[in-house]
Amino acid sequence: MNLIRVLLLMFALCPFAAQAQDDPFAGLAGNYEAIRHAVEALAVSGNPNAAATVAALQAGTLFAAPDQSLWIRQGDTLTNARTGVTGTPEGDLRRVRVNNAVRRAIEEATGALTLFAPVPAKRIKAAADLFAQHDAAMLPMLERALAKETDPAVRGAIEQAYAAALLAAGVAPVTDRLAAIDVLRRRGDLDASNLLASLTNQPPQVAAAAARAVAAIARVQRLWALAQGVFYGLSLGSVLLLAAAGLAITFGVMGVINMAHGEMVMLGAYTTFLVQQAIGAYAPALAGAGVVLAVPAAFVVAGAVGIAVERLLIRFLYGRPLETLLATWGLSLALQQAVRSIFGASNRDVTSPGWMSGAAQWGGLTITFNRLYIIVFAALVVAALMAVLRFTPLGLRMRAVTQNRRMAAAMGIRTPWIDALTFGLGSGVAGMAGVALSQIDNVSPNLGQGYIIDSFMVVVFGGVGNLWGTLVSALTLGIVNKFLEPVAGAVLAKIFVLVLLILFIQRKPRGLFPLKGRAVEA
Amino acid sequence: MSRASLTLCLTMVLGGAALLALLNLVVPAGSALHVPTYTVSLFGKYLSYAMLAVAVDLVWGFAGILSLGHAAFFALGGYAMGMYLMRQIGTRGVYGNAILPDFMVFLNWKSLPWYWQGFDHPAFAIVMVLVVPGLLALVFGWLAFRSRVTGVYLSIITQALTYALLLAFFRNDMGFGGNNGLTDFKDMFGIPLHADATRDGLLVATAIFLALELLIARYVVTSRFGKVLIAVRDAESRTRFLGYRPEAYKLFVFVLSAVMAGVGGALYVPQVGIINPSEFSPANSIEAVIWVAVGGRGTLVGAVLGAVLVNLGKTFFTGALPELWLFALGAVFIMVTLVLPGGLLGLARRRAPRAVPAAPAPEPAE
Amino acid sequence: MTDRATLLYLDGVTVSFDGFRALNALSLILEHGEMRAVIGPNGAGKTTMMDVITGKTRPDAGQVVFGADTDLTRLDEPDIAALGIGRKFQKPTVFEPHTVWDNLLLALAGDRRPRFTLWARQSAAERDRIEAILATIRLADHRDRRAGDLSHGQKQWLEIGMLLAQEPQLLLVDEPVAGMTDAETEQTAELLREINRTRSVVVVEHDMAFVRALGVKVTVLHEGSVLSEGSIDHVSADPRVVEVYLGR
Amino acid sequence: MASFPKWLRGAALGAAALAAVVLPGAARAEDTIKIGILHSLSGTMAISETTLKDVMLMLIDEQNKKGGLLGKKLEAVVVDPASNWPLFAEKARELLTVDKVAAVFGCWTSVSRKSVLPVFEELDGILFYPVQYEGEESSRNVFYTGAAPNQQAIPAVDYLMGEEGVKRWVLEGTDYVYPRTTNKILEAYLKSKGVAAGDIMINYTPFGFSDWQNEVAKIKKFGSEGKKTAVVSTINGDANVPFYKELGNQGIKATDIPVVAFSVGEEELAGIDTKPLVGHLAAWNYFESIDTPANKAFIKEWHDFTKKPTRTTNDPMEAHYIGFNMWVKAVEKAGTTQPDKVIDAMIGVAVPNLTGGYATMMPNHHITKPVYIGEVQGDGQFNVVWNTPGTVVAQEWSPYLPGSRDLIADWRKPLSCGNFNVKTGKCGGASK
Repeated sequence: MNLIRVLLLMFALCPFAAQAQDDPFAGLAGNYEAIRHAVEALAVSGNPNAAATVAALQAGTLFAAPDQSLWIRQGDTLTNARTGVTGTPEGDLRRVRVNNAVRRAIEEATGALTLFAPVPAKRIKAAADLFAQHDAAMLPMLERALAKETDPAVRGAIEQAYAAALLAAGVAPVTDRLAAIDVLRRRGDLDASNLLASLTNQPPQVAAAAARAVAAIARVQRLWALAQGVFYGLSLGSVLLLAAAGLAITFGVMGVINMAHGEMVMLGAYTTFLVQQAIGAYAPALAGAGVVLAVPAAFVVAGAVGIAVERLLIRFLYGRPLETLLATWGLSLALQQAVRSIFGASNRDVTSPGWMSGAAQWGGLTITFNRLYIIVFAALVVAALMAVLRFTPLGLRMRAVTQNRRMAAAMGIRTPWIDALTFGLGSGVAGMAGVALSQIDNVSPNLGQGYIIDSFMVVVFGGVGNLWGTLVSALTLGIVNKFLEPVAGAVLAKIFVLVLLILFIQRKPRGLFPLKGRAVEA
Repeated sequence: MSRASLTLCLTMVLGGAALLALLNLVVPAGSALHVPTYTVSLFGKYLSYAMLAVAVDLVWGFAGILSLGHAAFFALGGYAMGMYLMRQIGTRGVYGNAILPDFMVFLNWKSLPWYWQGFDHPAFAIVMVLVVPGLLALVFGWLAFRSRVTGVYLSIITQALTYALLLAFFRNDMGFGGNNGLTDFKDMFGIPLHADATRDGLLVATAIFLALELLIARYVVTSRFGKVLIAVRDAESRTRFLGYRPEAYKLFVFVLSAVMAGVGGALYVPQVGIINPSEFSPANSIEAVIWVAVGGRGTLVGAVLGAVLVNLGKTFFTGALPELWLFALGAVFIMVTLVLPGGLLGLARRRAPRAVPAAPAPEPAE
Repeated sequence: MTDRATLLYLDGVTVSFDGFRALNALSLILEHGEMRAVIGPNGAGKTTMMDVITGKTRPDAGQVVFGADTDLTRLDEPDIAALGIGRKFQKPTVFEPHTVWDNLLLALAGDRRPRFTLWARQSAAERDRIEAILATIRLADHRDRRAGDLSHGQKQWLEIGMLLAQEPQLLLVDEPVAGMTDAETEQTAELLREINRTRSVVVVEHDMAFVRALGVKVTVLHEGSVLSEGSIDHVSADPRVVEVYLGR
Repeated sequence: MASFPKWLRGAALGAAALAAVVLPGAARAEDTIKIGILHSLSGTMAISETTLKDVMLMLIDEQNKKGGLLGKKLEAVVVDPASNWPLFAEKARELLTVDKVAAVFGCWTSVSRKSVLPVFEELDGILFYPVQYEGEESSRNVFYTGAAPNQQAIPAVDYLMGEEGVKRWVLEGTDYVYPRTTNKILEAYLKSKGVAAGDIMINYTPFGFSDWQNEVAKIKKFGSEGKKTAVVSTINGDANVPFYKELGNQGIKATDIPVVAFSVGEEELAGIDTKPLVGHLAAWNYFESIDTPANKAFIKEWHDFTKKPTRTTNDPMEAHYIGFNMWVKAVEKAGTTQPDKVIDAMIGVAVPNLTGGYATMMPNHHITKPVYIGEVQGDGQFNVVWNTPGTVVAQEWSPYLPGSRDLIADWRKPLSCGNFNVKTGKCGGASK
């Protein structure tokens, strides 16, 4: 309920808070236009019930009766917005609707005032809002804020807002304006340059300075754009990597063409959904950790399915990769339809936890958290996989079996069991990929279909049986794709990438990092 | 593939088609023997699928090339035919524009793109039906076989090929009607498409082309060329040391098969009345492969059998038990590969040893 | 560079697979009509040598000259086969689904291009040739059997027969008697001598008895280069050879 | 030789399957009126179309409870075109010739409609098409109960101009015919309203597009240039979830750059966490949240029928509700289910819609619809913030497209023409 605090604070500060209008509430029963003005009026009316009313309006608990009286609903009790006394209106109530314009009005009213909120983060946010508004009327408030502000970060933000407002006002002495332009140039983002570019009828030297600043900002922005592209590429690459990592095991190491790989990913995504439902039902406190808990769950589920598939289907088809391809394709069809019958055809809602939504602004770079975490996650998964293959007994046996099955068997390794585990591992990894994908894509029966071809491309491009290759190729494809997109458009970019891949495989049929010696061969 | 089963297959295809056409045309609608036009165009569709299946079998069964992109050639042939049919609509389109197809009018294209030129001439269209798929196969195959891309790798890049085409044809800027594709055809070679007689004619024509395809395919695989091809399939490097150039053999048969698929597509389009990018979807190609597997790989006749049976199944399931269709199809995939690698024909004559890794080896012609 | 009598001339041929040197500056000269036995422990580079000669593997250094002045390192398998170099693999590889007859038919010297084979009809000459070979390799009664159904030894012979059908100037034979009965081994030695009357032969073998039975010049390979060369008695007397064979 | 058993097997299988294909029609009794339901139950479109199959079953069931139609019971014939366009045509032909259905309710995508259109015209069937579409079509055999662009897109744009004061426009769509046409219309409309070409950005992405980083960044940049900006989204089905997620993550709030979508309804929102999307808009002719007795009743019935108290309702469902009731009324009026008579009887039929008004079948075979603008709420529902005062008549031929400017459709005799050119006074399109 900091809105209330804010409003009260404001009454203390605003010099123009004194003259209240006749009935600031009146507009609330009218159209959006009227409501918007009412909100602005209320903010400065000093009416004790204003805060509660605006809060109710924002929360959608404000109702209007046919007789224009306004009521705030809390549970079953109705309170008259004007008088603050509870009662029962005659005639049926209609909710007072809010649209974006009104929301903006509310935000601005509150936004301006949080400038004095105790929490620095809030003050910075407020300053940012004011920067966006760059409204000359705010200058006095900004001056007051600057005067009492101590936190350097917040100070910076407020200075920028002040500079913006000052330039917009267009009355300050030239030297101040030049200083302001300098502040904006140092801010150096699009908003700043747009603001500078929009300056009109300025004295020549100011205009010149503004122009120089705009140019400077443009230069910086170009570099940032490059960096941004790389980030996009990495994040796409990491998604591809996750989708392909499991395949790098099943296809790369075992040489099994698992067309149902995508469905393993899909199962992982649905597991995430189930875990989330379970948490919602039994341990709402853990809601934020749902995704984390889903990772092992998805690994186990997909892994188990994988082992089952290997035992029941694939082991009968070793040495017949093309038949395996067909059988697993059939499996993928069945799995899709099964999920469709169980969960229904429509998408499932997997909510991203708070810590995974939103973005960080780093200079001109927008880094969305979910993407960032997925990049990290992909890195971890691949690292873990490599560790397993290299350092664990299981990994040792796997490599032994894949390098020389008969010899391995002779050494007393139970090759069938290793096969099952290897396939399980690959599928499990696919499941974990599903958890990540559930954060950025549809959780629907078709989820897997969208990634299967790309995954195979990644593995083949990287060189079968070589995790490093998979890593490099995934990231390369991601970045190439993202840098082509702006130039060629999304579709053509993808087509180009595919064609390039086809041509590349002609050149190097064994991929970027071909496996030396006995490679996987059909 | 034995001569007996071939002749049997040919008689069944040609005779069956003729019979259906007759029952549809001659027998009055009331009678129990009457075959509804629906069934006629249904079987017309099956037979054009069968042409695709035989084309797939030719490369997979005899050259060991598992193409997961063969539907692309089918679709290209279909588009070539569709473009011709589109131009035939002329002023009967909703906008009555004599030159531009409807979709170009309302996306206000000003003039016909160059690659649509000439498609108003049937002869040109027919040539394109053969040339376009053939050319693509030639270029793709030349690149792939020359650099010895084989087995799974080949399968995967063929899939990438058809996927790329799928994306490309979805683009409206390509000028092929985007997702809507080409449809609302009026007539073909001046004959109205919607007349029953036309449908019967198309069915019979498809049957005849399928028979031709079978005969050509059979000649190829039983010739010395075919023997080399099978040798390449089972021991490619050995044939090299004998002085053969496997790439040349693969390329020839790949192009031939692509052209056959193209013709199938061209016959398919007028019978189903639409061609659109989803024909390029990898799933279609894989489904075509399973038709072959069901009938029996490397038997040509089996391809026809498989195509017809699987599609009958599809028609039946999607009508009677919609929810079960994908389960059924999935089961077919798994069962065929697991328990009858020889396909139905393999079941019919237990010649192929269960263990042969490549596939049931086709028996030589007697 | 090479005199008239020389058929095959390897000079300083080096092949290495990431780090490991399979062939190390190997030099070897083979006369017209000569039969040469190549022996050596595992990994001595015997098979790699054959790969180089038949164009399967490109050497990193050195040259391989066939006949007067054809540099084999520039050609690929089919070209080299066409030049008249036939190869028999360690593991017999025949075309399993085809009959013995068809196997030989495909091996017969002649036009290899699709445009020919597509229309080719079996000529009387071809038939006689095949009959002759069938007699030589003692498979006349098996002509209509699937090659896949033949016994191991029979497959070995069929493959040799296919080599003959190619009418090569030079035969490379890799472990022809591996897994053969003594009787078969004896017959095989006989067969090779017979072949050697008209063509040059290089035999790679482990089986000393067999090599001795052939009674020809022997080249001992070790770690990718020639260790010793000469008659079987000479090389088996050579201390280095003894060291290599027994010292391990 | 061995081919004999195969011959038997082949023949047997063939016969069996053939029977399976042909018989269902012959087998059914004739004392019912059959209604075909042609919606994909598998494949990519199942996500949207399955619901429509269910709602049709509900409506038919309900009608039978009321005693059927013309004294006969109604019988639903459900087939699955499996999101496969040629299969749509095949199934349509099956419904009309084998099952002899009186009317077909079906299709979602434009391509499926285009695929079946010739079949319905050839066999003179009746199709009710319940989804908003690009217009530019009017067939004698099709009744379009979904919105034409002017019944959805244009009012939405008007709202944004008026209420939100939007000056700059991003037209973001999936690359297929509906977005292409709608955006062409909107572009022309905006320009006619004096919007500069520089203030319109049109962008297309493929089906199922999932990595929106670049696109959203582009939108952000385009919107950061001072003027109030909005996105008009014709993004299709599956691509929406990742799009909105990316919007939320890149911090684009509805108060900064509102997105108004034409293909996002309650069904789609069910798959998204809507809290970051509050305030984004959708334009439809129906919202589940609309508070009328008729709608309340409909929703209750829906929940009872599906036994899922949370299952949402959406605009195409209402379209089927209206279409079905219109057909029933027309059949009663004509006293027969004979297509020709019903088609003539349809025009002018008016039935109540679920939002408290009436829908009338106009001579152009499109219906009159009210237009609602809804804002996404935290609970996955829409809050209606604006609606047209009355109902809007569909412009099946858009006046904003050069090709169709002069065309009208009027299926009343004597004109009965789907593309009458008012300039040339001839039926048959824009031909000179």
